Amino acid sequence: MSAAPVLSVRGLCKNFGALIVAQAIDVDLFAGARVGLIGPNGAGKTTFVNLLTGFLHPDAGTITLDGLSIETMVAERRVHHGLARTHQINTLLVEMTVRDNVAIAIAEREKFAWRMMRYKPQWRACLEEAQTRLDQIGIGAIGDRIVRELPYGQQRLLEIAIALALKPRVLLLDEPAAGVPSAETHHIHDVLSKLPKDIAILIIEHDMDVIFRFAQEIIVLVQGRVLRRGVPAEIATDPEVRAVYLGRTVV
Amino acid sequence: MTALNRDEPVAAPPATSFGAMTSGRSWLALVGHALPWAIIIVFYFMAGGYLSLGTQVLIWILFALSLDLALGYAGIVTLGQAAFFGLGAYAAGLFAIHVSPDPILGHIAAVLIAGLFGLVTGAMILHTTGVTFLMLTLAIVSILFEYANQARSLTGGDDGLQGVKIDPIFGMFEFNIFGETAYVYAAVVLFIWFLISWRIVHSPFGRSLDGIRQNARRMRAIGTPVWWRLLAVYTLSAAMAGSAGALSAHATRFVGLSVLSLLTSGIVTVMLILGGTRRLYGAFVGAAVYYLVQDATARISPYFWEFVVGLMLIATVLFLEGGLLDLGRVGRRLFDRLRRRPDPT
Amino acid sequence: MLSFAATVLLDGVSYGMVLFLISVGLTITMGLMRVVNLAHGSFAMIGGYTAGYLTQKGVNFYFALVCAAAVAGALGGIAELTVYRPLYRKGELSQVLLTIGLVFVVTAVATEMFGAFPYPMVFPDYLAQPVNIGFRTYPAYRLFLIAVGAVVAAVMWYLIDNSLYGAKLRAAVDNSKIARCVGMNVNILFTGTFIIGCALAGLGGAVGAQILSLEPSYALKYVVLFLVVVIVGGEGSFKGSFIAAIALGIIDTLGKYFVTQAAPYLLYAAVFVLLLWRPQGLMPSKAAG
Amino acid sequence: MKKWLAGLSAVGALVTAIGSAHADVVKVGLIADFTGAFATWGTQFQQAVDAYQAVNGKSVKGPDGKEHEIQFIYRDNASAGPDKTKQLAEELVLREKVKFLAGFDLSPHAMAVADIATQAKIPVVIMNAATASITRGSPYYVRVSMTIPQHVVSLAKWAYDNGIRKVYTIVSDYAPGYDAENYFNKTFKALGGEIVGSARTPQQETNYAAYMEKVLQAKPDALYMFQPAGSPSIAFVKSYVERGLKTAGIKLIGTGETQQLFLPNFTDDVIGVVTAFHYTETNTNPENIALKSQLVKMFGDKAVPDIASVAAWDGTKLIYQAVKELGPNADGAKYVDFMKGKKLDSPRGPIMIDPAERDVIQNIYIRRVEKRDGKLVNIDIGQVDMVKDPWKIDNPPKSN
Repeated sequence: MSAAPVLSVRGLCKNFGALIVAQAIDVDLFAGARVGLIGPNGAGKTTFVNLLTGFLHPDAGTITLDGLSIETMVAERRVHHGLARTHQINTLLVEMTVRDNVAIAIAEREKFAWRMMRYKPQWRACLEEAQTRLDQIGIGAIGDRIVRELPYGQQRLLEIAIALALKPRVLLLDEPAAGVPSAETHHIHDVLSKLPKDIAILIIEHDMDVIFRFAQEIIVLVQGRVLRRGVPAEIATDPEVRAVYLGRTVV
Repeated sequence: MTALNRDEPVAAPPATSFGAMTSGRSWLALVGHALPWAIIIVFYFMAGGYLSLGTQVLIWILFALSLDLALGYAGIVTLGQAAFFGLGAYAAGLFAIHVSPDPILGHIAAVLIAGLFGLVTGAMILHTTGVTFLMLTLAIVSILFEYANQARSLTGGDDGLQGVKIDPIFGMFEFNIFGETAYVYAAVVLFIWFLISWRIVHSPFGRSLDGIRQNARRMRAIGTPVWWRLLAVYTLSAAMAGSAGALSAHATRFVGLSVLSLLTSGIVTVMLILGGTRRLYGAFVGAAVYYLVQDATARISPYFWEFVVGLMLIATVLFLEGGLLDLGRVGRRLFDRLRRRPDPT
Repeated sequence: MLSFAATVLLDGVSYGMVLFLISVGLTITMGLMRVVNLAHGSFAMIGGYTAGYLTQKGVNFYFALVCAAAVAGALGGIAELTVYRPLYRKGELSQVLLTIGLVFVVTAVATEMFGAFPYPMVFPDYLAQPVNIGFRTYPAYRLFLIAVGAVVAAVMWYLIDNSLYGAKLRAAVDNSKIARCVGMNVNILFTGTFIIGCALAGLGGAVGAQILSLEPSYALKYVVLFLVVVIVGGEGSFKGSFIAAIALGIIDTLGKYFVTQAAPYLLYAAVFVLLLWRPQGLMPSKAAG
Repeated sequence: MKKWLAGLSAVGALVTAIGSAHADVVKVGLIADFTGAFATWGTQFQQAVDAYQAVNGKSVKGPDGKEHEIQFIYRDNASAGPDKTKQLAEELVLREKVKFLAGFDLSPHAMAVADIATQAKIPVVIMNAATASITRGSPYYVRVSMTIPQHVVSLAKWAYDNGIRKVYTIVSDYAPGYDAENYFNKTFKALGGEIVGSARTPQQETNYAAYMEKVLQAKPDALYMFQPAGSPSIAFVKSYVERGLKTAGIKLIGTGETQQLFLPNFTDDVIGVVTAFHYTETNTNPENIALKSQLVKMFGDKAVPDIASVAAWDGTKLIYQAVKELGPNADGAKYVDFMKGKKLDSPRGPIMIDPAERDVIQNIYIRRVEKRDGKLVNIDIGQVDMVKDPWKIDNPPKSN
């Protein structure tokens, strides 16, 4: 594991009026890291992801991606620097086919999505790559389906497929299995376990089993503050964390 | 995977599923492409005294087509399209009077000016959305209208721009009252813009626009510079509208204040919606039908056409979102449903 | 000089009151239902024609006003139930188009029924005459406008701030989803509010008939004015629209007074700048913000 | 409603209808607004033409002794732009093979057909379009309506002769308004009067409070208005009374605002307003009686003749006489030559077509609005004989 973190966050702060959603958060993600981010509802997990990806702008703090400070960068630029995410609630191009959804992402990645002329070969390449990526996560069969008509579980997978298609170095997964019938969650977990080893991954998840199986390090977020961080074993046994999950407020 | 492959009936793919039209696999698609142009050509020989009416339709088709790019594909809900049409018209007219009577040069100038205006205004307002954006476009077109009304020395105010003289195209084909030149000229320009639009909407750029319309947040998440893309298409659409304006200025050798009116924006939107957005040919059907209905109903009773257009609009929004070009599919679905219904015995 | 200032103020406020009366319904429905209702002016026009027709038939003026509000409200209710309902889920475009369609239809019908000419409205004589207000004589009619506007504003104010209905309304405007979740019957709230809005518009159209004169093109002619009030005031912001309307009235009057060579695009230019500066209007309701 | 539905069936027929020109049919294409904001013009034109044809028959005996039918073909400008006018005119000329064009309520519409008229040699009988310069646009224009300066100059003269010295002018902010302002001020100053203030109001203005205040402070003898007929002029008069200008003794003078057609929409406030106009509906010329009775007979008591009816009546008469003289197939220029210098008994009184300018020369009547047996009417209180368009006098044709 290389010494310098791919993504390092220092003193990240954000509040909406009186409501504090991020309070001096420090996080380091190293290449290949698997970090779980847990915490009760409203702890600011998704907000944290939004801050990292630029859908929100922090009041204070720095975000460094490969030594490049990106906190002032707009969301779309950050993506091109290797920071990808999935959404807690499916955010897809529902009128398009599954394959087009991925292909467009690839086109953006390859920086020719602005082309109006002379694009045929590249686009064909995009479609082919898109197909292979769909195959990899086992939904190659539905490449021609319109997203709107897909069951929720498959849409969740598509979210991941798109994020991966961006060839990120850091991937932020916002509750990848949220809203999926438990009978189907194992497919998503299969996919998670097969994610490329070199990518640094931050995953938000409520299902503790998943987290403890998947993550090497766990960060517990409460009211926008890092309450604890450590290897799953410690976290599992930490009384304060338990307290939080039993719903008692932490002083 | 079985659990995930809960199969559901695959409905007819909407217009935005690409490859549907690009690969003209079915002969039907080919006919679909040939038909409109065939009609345009045939009309030239059949029209007689109605040729200039035909020219008007062609111009409005182009105008509606420009709106289809911005509104249909990129989902930019604007009421300000008339600003570009009018600007193009006045630019072409004034160019002919003050600079050079050459139609081609004038046309190019008009396109550039309209495009530039689109670029500037777009850059100012494209970060807003919804009603605010609507009002801003509305304000822009109103400002232009009022200005044109006041600046009589330049525009002739509500008397319109008089004394526009246009040289023959290539020094050969002159604009006369029989309007052959104007018709062919309009048809050719329309065809060029159509090819460009066709190319664009099926390009990666076009697809990203379609993506932005469906879910701008998703597009940002895959690294699309949304604002820039919108600005680009807005500018393009403006240039196209300007081209349509230039056509009308050249075809009638006159520019009336009405080209800048809010109503003009309204009418072109009605045409597009009537015909159907995101199909390019929707503009063709919409403009033609609109003109037919107006021409026919207006002769029956005062206000009848207003009444009918109103009803058509309501009906389209409520029952026929795909526009007239969608009738086929709607009909088919209806038919299927009827057939499926178990007979009541 | 003072008397001049007072006059301009009176003129401006009375004009602003008309705008307010008509727009207040629009601002609430737009804030509440997120419907770009370009047809709102039609309901004002319907009210105007109703009152005009009745007063010409010699019906008591105030009763005519009540009828105007009633008719406009009733038709509004019908429209809400039939054509507006499906709109709530659709985008701005559909809303704009359908409501414009509505305007066309109403315009056509109005012309068939009342002709293309402006439609006269008979006011009681004591309103038609100028009255002495100390420093000068002033049209009683405009004082009447101010009175009506003030009363309506006061009532609305009370309703929205202190009544259960108001509470629900504010809740729903701020977040209709949540309002639904907490089991509030939003549909009834919507219909009711829409009816009230249209009724007020009808009233405004009737009393304002002398400033915004009645003709079939009414709806299309003034819709921009109403929208400006709403957007500038901030969608769903009752106070905002009140301020916007009055301000608009005064500015308009001052403009006419000092810039006699009328430059109509100043209004639009102002709106343009303001919306770039505050895209959500002067007083955005929480939902809009 | 019913007639609309009935009409629907006719649509198909109309769309596919193909006009074929018979030898002995003289087609006249009449273009005007039948729908939209200016719809009344079209209807008034058409009713007057029908009335004339009902009285004088649908055909004229030409020099060849044959009866030639005069067939009017109506086209609706739908209150759209002049580009629409142009397109309709082309359609009429090329498709319907019309011999004359007529109608044109708005100046821009009339101007838009100049090329066509000249290229196709089609006489254009302008039945309203009042911008002075129009008739210079093509040698085929013949105007039977009026020009704004005709009215305004006469009014200014009358005002001065009747002891008015200080006038405030408020005109509507569009071309005719500028002509009006310009000619009134010029004439009135030349006579020695004083213009104490001028204002221009937006075309669709209906809230005149502020303007009236300024007038009140300027304390003129009279207020001259030029406002579009309909809501603006009605609101204007209302505001004039409300603001106490009337009680302050400021006379209100104008031109076309108080036509009989609009008076019912006014309240009694309008009584006493003095206007200068080329047609007083209550006059007793035999032609006027004929027109009025015929209109009432055909279209009911509600039918009121106005300048549109009168111009259409005279225009039709002019065309009838031309065909009577030259037959159905004469050259356009010949028809125009015939019309030059022609004198007609019009419902408005005697008129003449200026041989040089092809523009109408007519009496201008000074009228005051009064209430006679419960109805508001214009009563003549004076007249200026045979006024030639002053603009033409100020701008002699350039010899080229």
